[in-house]
Amino acid sequence: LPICPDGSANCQVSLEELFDRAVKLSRYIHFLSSEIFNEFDERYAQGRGFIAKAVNGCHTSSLTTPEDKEQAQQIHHEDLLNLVLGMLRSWNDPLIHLASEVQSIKEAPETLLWKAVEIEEQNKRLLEGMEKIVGRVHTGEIGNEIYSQWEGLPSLQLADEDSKLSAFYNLLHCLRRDSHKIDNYLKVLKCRLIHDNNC
Amino acid sequence: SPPEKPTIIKCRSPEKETFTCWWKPGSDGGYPTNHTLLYSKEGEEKIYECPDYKTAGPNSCYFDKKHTSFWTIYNITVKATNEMGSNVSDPHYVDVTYIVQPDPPVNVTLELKKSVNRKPYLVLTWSPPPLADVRSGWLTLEYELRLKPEEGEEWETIFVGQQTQCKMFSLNPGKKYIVQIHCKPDHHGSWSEWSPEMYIQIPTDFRVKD
Amino acid sequence: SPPEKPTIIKCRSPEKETFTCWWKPGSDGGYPTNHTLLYSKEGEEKIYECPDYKTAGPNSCYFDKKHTSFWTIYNITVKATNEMGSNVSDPHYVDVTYIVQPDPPVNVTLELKKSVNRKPYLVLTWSPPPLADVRSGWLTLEYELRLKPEEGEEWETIFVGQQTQCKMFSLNPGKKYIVQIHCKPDHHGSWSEWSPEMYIQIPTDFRVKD
Repeated sequence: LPICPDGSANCQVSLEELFDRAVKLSRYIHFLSSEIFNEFDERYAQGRGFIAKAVNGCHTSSLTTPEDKEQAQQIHHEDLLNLVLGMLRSWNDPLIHLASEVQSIKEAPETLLWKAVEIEEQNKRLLEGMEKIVGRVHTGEIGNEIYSQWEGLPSLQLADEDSKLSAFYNLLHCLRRDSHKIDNYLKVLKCRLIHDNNC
Repeated sequence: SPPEKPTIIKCRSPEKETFTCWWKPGSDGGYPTNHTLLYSKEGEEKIYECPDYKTAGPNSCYFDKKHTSFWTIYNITVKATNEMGSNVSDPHYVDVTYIVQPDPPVNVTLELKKSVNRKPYLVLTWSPPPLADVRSGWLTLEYELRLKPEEGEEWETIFVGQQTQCKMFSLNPGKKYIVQIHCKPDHHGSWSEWSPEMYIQIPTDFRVKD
Repeated sequence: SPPEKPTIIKCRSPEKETFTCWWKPGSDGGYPTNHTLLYSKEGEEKIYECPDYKTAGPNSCYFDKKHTSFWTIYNITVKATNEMGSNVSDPHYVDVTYIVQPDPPVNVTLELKKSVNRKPYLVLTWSPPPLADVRSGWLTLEYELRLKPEEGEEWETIFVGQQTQCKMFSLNPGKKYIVQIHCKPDHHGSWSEWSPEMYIQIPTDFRVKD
């Protein structure tokens, strides 16, 4: 398959290909997010009841995201794209700190650190891709307004080990949840925009 | 005496749109006992009662689409009450995203074919369970098939990802094989039951020639 | 005279994270000639220069993770310059997803086994190339194996999808077989080189009894 057979006239990655890659990447990021959550949960959270505290919500709770199939299908695709973009941006900062703060956890295994670094890198890569997709799909100006500030760094640096681990648990629980949302919404968008809801 | 506290056994969603929970009553303390399922949702103080005790049969609560939200933690308890008092189960935390167990795949077909260079192979095709809406992208299923010679002991399982067909080359000539398929949501949830057993007789000339 | 225009021969990514391009210089026109690789990205006017001429050896440019994007098409040219002038290659367009060529599979093992009813078969197992294995969810590989009797002419190739093991039933007793495996990304990209040749002697009593 020659790339750009007719020279660089309209030589670009197609929207379908952009979505294919975005879905594959979001799937990989969620796979890693589940792995790092499970690994942390097994090693540091057994029997400590962190789940009960995790229900205080995530730093992205302020973003009203679809919570069932109907909502996901009724929302306009530009709004859903903007939401995905906003969620990815909102995770940029916490992921940078997660990758550095994980090293402060007692006997943190190498795999925990590697996954945190890999998730941070791939999240940035997916953000780049989503900005490209939004640029292609959006008719109006790309709104930068969707963003949810994360103020969790101090809790990751607490002296009290239990509180610190609970903060990590909450962050990883939210990462697993939000990366799953992003993966799900991208599949819905791809089926809608590329396959006319006939995936 | 007051009834023993019930135990919530399982919650399951078959198609990532609705879900059901089941509980097991404790002893009724010798008096007629009734059960009430109560739940609250993450980030809300409000306590709700089970919307439908009927649809999924005894000792169950069915949450239809309107009452089912994803990526949010339900805190569910069941209260047993008789005239002597009541007792409440331990809380059961559920995020419906992680309890999806689909029904088995359907329309499974097996067909022996010969490739261009006369090499025989087996083609399996199947469809997602009818309840599962995979077209909209809301639910994505992965499949795994297993097969073994009829009198064999050991199943061989093969993961085939999101495809709904598979070509099998290395099969034992002259053997009769049993084939089954099951499916699972692409990230979380559990495998469906296996599809009913299907049989295929591999002809003796199903040999890989020199 | 000015140097002849160079030709970009190939660009390859081993794991969809980085990529390298190689070029072949034309004649140098009798004067010391140096080469500069320049590239632009789809939809951008900006021209960038090769970030690393060293890592991948002479006449090459290595793009590390930071410089590798697979959301865009690269328009790459190589300019040859000497004191008499310069000449630019034809543009070479690169979409990183299409140039993924993994390294061959590793840890290939061959083992003769007997099934429950005494029927012998060959079991092959292998592992993904180390670079790809680290990101197992990111780069999904498919495998194909080929085998032929040592003195035979024609290879028999078998596509095994994403499995990392395969059972071979119908092999000729007494023959010595050569086996190799290669892999490719599940969508775009090209097959790796074949793994090194491995040999297996099929015993004479390896008859498929009826």
